[in-house]
Amino acid sequence: MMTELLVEILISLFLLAGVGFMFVAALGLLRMPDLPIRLHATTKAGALGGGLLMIAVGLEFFGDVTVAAKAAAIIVFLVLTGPVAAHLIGRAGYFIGVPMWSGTIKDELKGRYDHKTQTLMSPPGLSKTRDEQPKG
Amino acid sequence: MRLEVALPVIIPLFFGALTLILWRWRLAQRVTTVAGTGLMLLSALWLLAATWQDGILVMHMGNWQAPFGIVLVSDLLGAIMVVLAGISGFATAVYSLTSMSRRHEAFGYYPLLHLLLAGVNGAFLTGDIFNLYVWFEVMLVASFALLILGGERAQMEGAIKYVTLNLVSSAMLLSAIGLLYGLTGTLNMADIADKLSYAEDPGIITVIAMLFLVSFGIKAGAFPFFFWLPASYHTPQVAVSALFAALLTKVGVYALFRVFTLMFTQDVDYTHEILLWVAAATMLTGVLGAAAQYEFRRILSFHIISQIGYMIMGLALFTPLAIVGGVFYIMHHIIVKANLFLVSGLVYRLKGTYELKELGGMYRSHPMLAILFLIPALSLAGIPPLSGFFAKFILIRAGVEAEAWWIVGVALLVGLLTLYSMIKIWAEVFWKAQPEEYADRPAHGSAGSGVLYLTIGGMAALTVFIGLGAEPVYRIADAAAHQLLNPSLYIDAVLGER
Amino acid sequence: MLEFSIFIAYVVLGISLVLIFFRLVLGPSLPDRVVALEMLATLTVGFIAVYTLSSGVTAFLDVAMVLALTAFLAAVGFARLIAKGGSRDDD
Amino acid sequence: MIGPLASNILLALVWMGLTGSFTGTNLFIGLVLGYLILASALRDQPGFAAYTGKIPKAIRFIGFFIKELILSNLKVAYDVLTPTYYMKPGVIAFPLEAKTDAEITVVANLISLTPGTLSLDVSSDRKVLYIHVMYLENEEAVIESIRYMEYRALEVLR
Amino acid sequence: MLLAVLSGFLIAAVAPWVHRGLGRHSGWALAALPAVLFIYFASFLPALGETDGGRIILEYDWIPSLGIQLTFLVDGLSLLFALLISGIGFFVVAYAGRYLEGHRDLGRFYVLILAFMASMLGLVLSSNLISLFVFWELTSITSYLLIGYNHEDAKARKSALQGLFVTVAGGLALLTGLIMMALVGGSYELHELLTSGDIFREHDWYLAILLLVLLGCFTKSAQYPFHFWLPNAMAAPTPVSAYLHSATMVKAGVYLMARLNPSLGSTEDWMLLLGLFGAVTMFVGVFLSVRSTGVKQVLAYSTVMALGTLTMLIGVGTETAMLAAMAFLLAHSLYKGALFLVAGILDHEAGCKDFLQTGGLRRALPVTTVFAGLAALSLAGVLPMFGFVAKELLFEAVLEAPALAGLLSVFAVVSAVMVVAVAAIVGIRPWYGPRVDTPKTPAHEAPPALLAGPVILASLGLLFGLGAGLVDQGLIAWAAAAVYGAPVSPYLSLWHGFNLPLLLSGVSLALGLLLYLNWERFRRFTGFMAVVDRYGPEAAYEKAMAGMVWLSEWQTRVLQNGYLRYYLLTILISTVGLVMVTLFTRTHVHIDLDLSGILVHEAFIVAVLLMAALVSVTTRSRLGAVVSLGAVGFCVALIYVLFSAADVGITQVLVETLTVIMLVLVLFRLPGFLGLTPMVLRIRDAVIALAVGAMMAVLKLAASTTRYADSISEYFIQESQPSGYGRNIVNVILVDFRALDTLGEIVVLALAAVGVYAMIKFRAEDRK
Amino acid sequence: MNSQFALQSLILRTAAHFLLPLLLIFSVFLLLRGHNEPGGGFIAGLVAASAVALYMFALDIRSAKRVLRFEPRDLLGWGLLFGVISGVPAVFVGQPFFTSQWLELTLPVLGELKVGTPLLFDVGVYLVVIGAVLLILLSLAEAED
Amino acid sequence: METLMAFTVGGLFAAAIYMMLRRSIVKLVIGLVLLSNAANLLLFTQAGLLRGAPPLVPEGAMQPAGAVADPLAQALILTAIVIGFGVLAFAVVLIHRAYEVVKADDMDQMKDTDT
Ligand code: NA
Ligand code: NA
Repeated sequence: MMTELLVEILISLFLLAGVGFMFVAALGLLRMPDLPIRLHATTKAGALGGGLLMIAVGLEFFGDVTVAAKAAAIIVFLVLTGPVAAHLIGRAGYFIGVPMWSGTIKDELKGRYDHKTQTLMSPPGLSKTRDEQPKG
Repeated sequence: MRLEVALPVIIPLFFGALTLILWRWRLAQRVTTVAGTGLMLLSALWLLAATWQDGILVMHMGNWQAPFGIVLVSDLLGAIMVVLAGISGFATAVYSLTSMSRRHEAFGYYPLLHLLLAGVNGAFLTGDIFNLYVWFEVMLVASFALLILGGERAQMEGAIKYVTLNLVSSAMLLSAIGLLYGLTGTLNMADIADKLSYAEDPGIITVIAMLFLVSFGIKAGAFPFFFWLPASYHTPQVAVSALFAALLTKVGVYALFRVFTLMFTQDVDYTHEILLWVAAATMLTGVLGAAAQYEFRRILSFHIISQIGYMIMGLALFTPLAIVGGVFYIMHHIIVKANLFLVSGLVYRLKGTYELKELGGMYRSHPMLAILFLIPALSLAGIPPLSGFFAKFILIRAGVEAEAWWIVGVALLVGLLTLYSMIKIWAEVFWKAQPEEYADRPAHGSAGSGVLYLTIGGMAALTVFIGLGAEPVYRIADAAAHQLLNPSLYIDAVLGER
Repeated sequence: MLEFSIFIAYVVLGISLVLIFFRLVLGPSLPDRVVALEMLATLTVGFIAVYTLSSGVTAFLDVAMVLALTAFLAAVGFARLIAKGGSRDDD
Repeated sequence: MIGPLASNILLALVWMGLTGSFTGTNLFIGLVLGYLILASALRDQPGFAAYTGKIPKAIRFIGFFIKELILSNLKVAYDVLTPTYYMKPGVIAFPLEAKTDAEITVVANLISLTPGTLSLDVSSDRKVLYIHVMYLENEEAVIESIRYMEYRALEVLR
Repeated sequence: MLLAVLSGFLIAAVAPWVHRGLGRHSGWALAALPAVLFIYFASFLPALGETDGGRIILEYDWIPSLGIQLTFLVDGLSLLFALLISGIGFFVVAYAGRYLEGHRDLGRFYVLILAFMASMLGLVLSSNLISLFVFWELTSITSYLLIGYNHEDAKARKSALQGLFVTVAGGLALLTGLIMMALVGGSYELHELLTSGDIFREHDWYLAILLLVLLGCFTKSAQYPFHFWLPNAMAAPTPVSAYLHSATMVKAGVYLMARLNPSLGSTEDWMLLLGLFGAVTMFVGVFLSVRSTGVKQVLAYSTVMALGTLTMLIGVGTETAMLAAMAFLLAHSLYKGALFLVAGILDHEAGCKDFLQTGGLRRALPVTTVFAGLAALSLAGVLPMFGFVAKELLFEAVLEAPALAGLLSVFAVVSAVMVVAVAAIVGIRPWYGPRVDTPKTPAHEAPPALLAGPVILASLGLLFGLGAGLVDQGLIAWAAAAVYGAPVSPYLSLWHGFNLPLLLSGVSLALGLLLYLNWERFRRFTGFMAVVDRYGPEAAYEKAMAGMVWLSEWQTRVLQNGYLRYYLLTILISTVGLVMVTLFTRTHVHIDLDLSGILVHEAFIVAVLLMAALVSVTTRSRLGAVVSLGAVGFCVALIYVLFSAADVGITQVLVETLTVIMLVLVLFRLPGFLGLTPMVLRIRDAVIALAVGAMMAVLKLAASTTRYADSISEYFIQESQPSGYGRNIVNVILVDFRALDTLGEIVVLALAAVGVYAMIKFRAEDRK
Repeated sequence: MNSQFALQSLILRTAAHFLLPLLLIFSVFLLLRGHNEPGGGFIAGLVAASAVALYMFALDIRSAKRVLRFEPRDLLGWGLLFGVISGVPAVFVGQPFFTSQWLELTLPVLGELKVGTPLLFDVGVYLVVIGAVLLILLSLAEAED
Repeated sequence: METLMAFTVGGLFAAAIYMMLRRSIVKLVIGLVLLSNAANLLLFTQAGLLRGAPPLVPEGAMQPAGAVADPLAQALILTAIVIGFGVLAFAVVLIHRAYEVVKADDMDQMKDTDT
């Protein structure tokens, strides 16, 4: 009885935390001032929110390995695909010159894309220094 | 278990798959196509014979009892339609042997042909309303693809209209099926009919019947839903045009016959009155549309519409004789219209154009072709003793018996105007001298015309036969109508005696 | 307890849905909308999770699984479109 | 790394066959058992040792990663939920330690998943990762923390 | 009998080969067929004599289920016609072989003329109304092809169409009339219907039947106001004119009226309609004939006159009238056949087509002159020709007519006057007087093949006149009896003593000659007719045809206008109209707006779904619209999931993603949205769209309140595992219970893919 | 190295190398268990097609085609053939078309297994879906190249 | 819920129809997508709505424990979705090709074939 309640509370916590992060992601998506910052919000909070919710599901069906495996798989899939999508979208924003927020303090990527060949140059200073750095 | 019920569907499906696999081997595709359509025709004849002998035949697909599984049902109307599909399919296949361009052959003409036939036969034989929708879609998408084969501008323009309006029709059909399923909880048409016959307060059924009317009306090319047809039917290769003209709209007509004899007979005074108005308007607008045209295939396309009107007239009058007339009309029209398109194709092949104003002198140069045009053309116009005369005669007699004077008047007037159009073609293409300025238009060659003549001649012979030998044809149509007007025969055959 | 949490979760997800929708409408750029679509997919996963909890039926997790694995393909498609310069005349 | 993993899976399958139960639970048990067997019985074999040694490292890394994830998520959440923006975003070029495609991708994705940083793209010469950073008050510190993350990740991968 | 009727078709089918084989003798060879037929039909005479004008019926099966049989009825009327058809046919075929010698289409001509003859025989011999109609229409078609024989001439084509259109239009009315007759009389068989006249006359449908049948007969027999096609039909070669417009086709209408007289006649309606139309036609015909100058026109209009006369006589309906009609029919066939053939000789030998270009040909064509004169005398009704006998009877009949006697008599006399003038024009003008330069100078008299017809037909006119009794007891009387419906006492003779008809004959002869002498003046005096022509029946026909084409073009412009959205609008408005009217008039469903039981997140999802749909519709960014569609798709997927459809949800998600990818791949090349439509139209479209949406919503709600039976899906739920060995019921349905659906569905997918592939590869090929 | 079509992204390319087998194994999983759990030939086919589509975007068309090994067009034909043929065996035992025929196999490792024509049918569906979707996508992609 | 779904279906139909009535061929595609969704949803909701009861038989059982959602309707929608997808693919490419041939995104320039 007591454990049941505890489990229920635990699940509720994960559940609410999960939707909370989802909400943060959604709100961030709406509120944040430019594309990359919105991507920040959705990539992380989305993955975390989804993960927490899946943990809640796993707990609810504790002992059912199939469910656990599914929940784990979902987390893995989210974690695998989210950043790739974010990378593609963020990059796409650069391609078409989506303006950055006025508070942005630095942009080392600006002007490094060659649109025709779709190549991206490294900054002139950095590529040299890299070889000198120790590996490890 | 009656194998023959499913064969007309299974055979073209099989050959469709086979020709897809044989994509790279043109010769193999051609051989299998003629073999496949020939086999299909044979299976269709077998089915008709069996249905004639043993009454309505049913195959419970997957051995699941009706109304749970899907049934294929062959009543006489269905069997007749399948035979007609077999004839037009086979004729088209043979005609295609010499007329189809390599470009078409290389991009799936043969698989498309088989699968189109599979869709058509499926629609004719299925006893399940949702399955009917599926076959309709098979047929439609196959026709979409056949329509654009060639990639010309006119084809694209026509296809957009064809596709859009037919998709609207499909969406309506799907919605109507959804509503009907919600009401009756079943999809088997016999079961639906059975349940509706006990239904209290069937008013809502009539409303849903209207959706079916519109949906099938679009597919049949009835007024005021026919616009896609004249926009597109004259654009593909002529063998394709012929097949479309012969079969596709008739599937819509068939569906109207099926649902408005089997399921929607609660409020006949209302529904069939509407059908009658639709029939009249369809006849008139179709035939008038043709009178303004000066392009061979466009004239023919508009006439499809007006002829659809006659078929619907038969259904709408809803007397035994009228239904016979409708069925007879379908039989006659499929043969005749396919043949006219094939003739137009041969004319094109010889003269390089479909424009009446640029054509001429063919009575002099190709007297055989002239006769082979005149037979179906006069038949279409209802000149005795060709098939079209008896079709019209039965309908008019039915109209007179029902004292539906105005529709009789319309039917007669439309017959006259049909003659006008056919005579126009005759006078312009065959009688008139070849206009000098178009005399040097490059012909598309006459090599292999023998096969084409053979096809056209065979179809013309059928037309003459349906006329001169109208007795057996009439008797089949009569028996088909008897089954249609006694839905309990169908219901009992599908669901068993209850 | 859990039921109430689920109720709250549904409400929060519902509100989140609306927020995402606003970004989708507001844009202003195509990538912004695509982010919103991505987020919508993730949110759908969230919905399914909560729904699994509330219904006790685990079969719906399969939907979430497929969604999590394939939804980003839409973003890939859009990204490619943009990379090929397909959206400059848009938005 | 593939060989030992395959062995592990094979062991799990054999376990399932032996027990005659093909449920997910049993597979999981089989996998754990297989791992334990491999880790103890073949600990001297170089290939297997690396494999069995990786697992604890990976688990540790995941723990570390989850901690990072949660902590910095809270930071973003705070910024999102409060009316004023505290962030100072910018894009930096991060010289990559990772060499192979797989390493670069994993690193880039991990960077994306940890809040405050988002991998935008890799230069065509694969030497530089462009990262969008939300709190770029101290660029050195940011680069340092990213490098630490990269180090931990490569440790598991190599 | 069947063979006799159909032999024409059979021989027609091989005629081109006969022609090719026999060359210039083909005419005589093929003429053997009508000759044989003539003998065959003549052989019925004794049999008919034995039954004293009774009838012989021969029946062959055709379409018994429909009551359509090949039943042949041989009595005086049909035999008279059959003999005329085959007899004159003999001369015409022989004549044509010579007249059209060397013509490239002579072979086809034989086909048509023989087929025509067979159709005509079938028409007059058929007892079954429908087979009669079949042959009736066949004569229309074959005559169409014959009139348009010189088909490269636009005028010939036009005339042919005119003839066809008018006669077929009438034919359709006739068909309806015949069907109604059959329904009233309970049979399609004439020999059964002819005895049941009272049933028809008392039936409600009588007038309708009468009008429909007469419409058919009047058009075919060129009664006013449908007479105009006949002179135009002179575009045909002369043998055709001789045959069609003397003995056969145009008389089909007369035949049918005569045939149906026992059933439909003897009523006031009948008498008035036939009497008046006949009289007017008679007058108009002869009037126009006198006014014409073209050789064939003059003859053609005089045929119109003769047809009017016959109609009038059948309308009068007395015993005398019937006798007169039959006599006149025979007389007319003989002299008109002869005259047309003479006209052909004029054309063939001298190149004359117009009486104004003729004169003084008697030396060049002496034999022709004699027999043309003989035929003209019969036409004028001069003693002792058979035409005189007929005319006397005609006067007698109209004078004794039970109704309208005075009016008809006046018409008859005035017409007779003008006929005399016509006869003079034909019989005198070309032959006598000063020699006029003709396009061709005749080198010699016409050859025997051409002369045979005129000589024998004209001679027969004289022979029958001198020995009126030759035909009196037999054929004419039997024919008249068949028409009258009772035995007729024959009293044909050349001399009936001095009486009123004779007086009228004399007067008309004198006045007619006077008219001939003032021919030029008469034509000038009646020049106003040109104005009348502009508003006459022919002009009306032309206007109607033009109007039909105009209407057709207008309709196409309006309906088939090329704008997809108007097509859609038409369809949708019709649908909404049909559904809503039906809903409100045929049902009494109440729609109940129950908003309870909605969970809050579901409301959110639905709201976003609808808003996303709205955005996809209103956004100016096409890619924004695609993204919104994606959102719609996810929301729909969520609805599926929330209401327990896992497989559907997965499918929806996958399909949505692939759709977006596909759209993205394609939209790449398409332009952005354009704001092409003005606001007003957008509002209109929005209203229509909302109406459709509302219709679907209302339908759904209305249908939700009713459920007639439980769903069959319970069966699937129960049987999925036990019989289908699967726990995912949806999948078991898909691959087992309803595998056929799924098979169709993958076929659709395969087809779509092939279509896409073809479209794209075509373009690739085109680019190369 | 890359065709014009693909996205030039190292991250995506690498991810695709990893995701492709994942998606494919997932698709086979969905296919095989579809009779008992959500899944089935259609869904599985879509997932497999997505996998190849991903490859197409990430690498290039040629690699995507190499993954597939067969022409998508041939997959259509064979898939349809499977679909049709799976309905035929019933006829030989005197049952209507598409009556499912089941075979109970006892395999050494997997134990008792019910194999039936519905599975063959589902495989047909699977092949057709893969073939159709990829025929469409690859043609579209090639058209751009 | 039935009422709400009725509005949803109606709204989707309205949106679809509005889009199909536009001159731009691109909008036509969007209309088609919406139309197919609308029809599917109608079919789905018409069979009755049940939460949290997928038509699955639990492992080891012969029948589901309680009431489950209508599996037939779901199978039908699956079929309809797939068909809709195929048709849509065709339509999209068709419109693409039409645009290439006509060189305009305007249906009004595609009316030469009719008359
Ligand atoms: Na299905
Ligand atoms: Na399916």
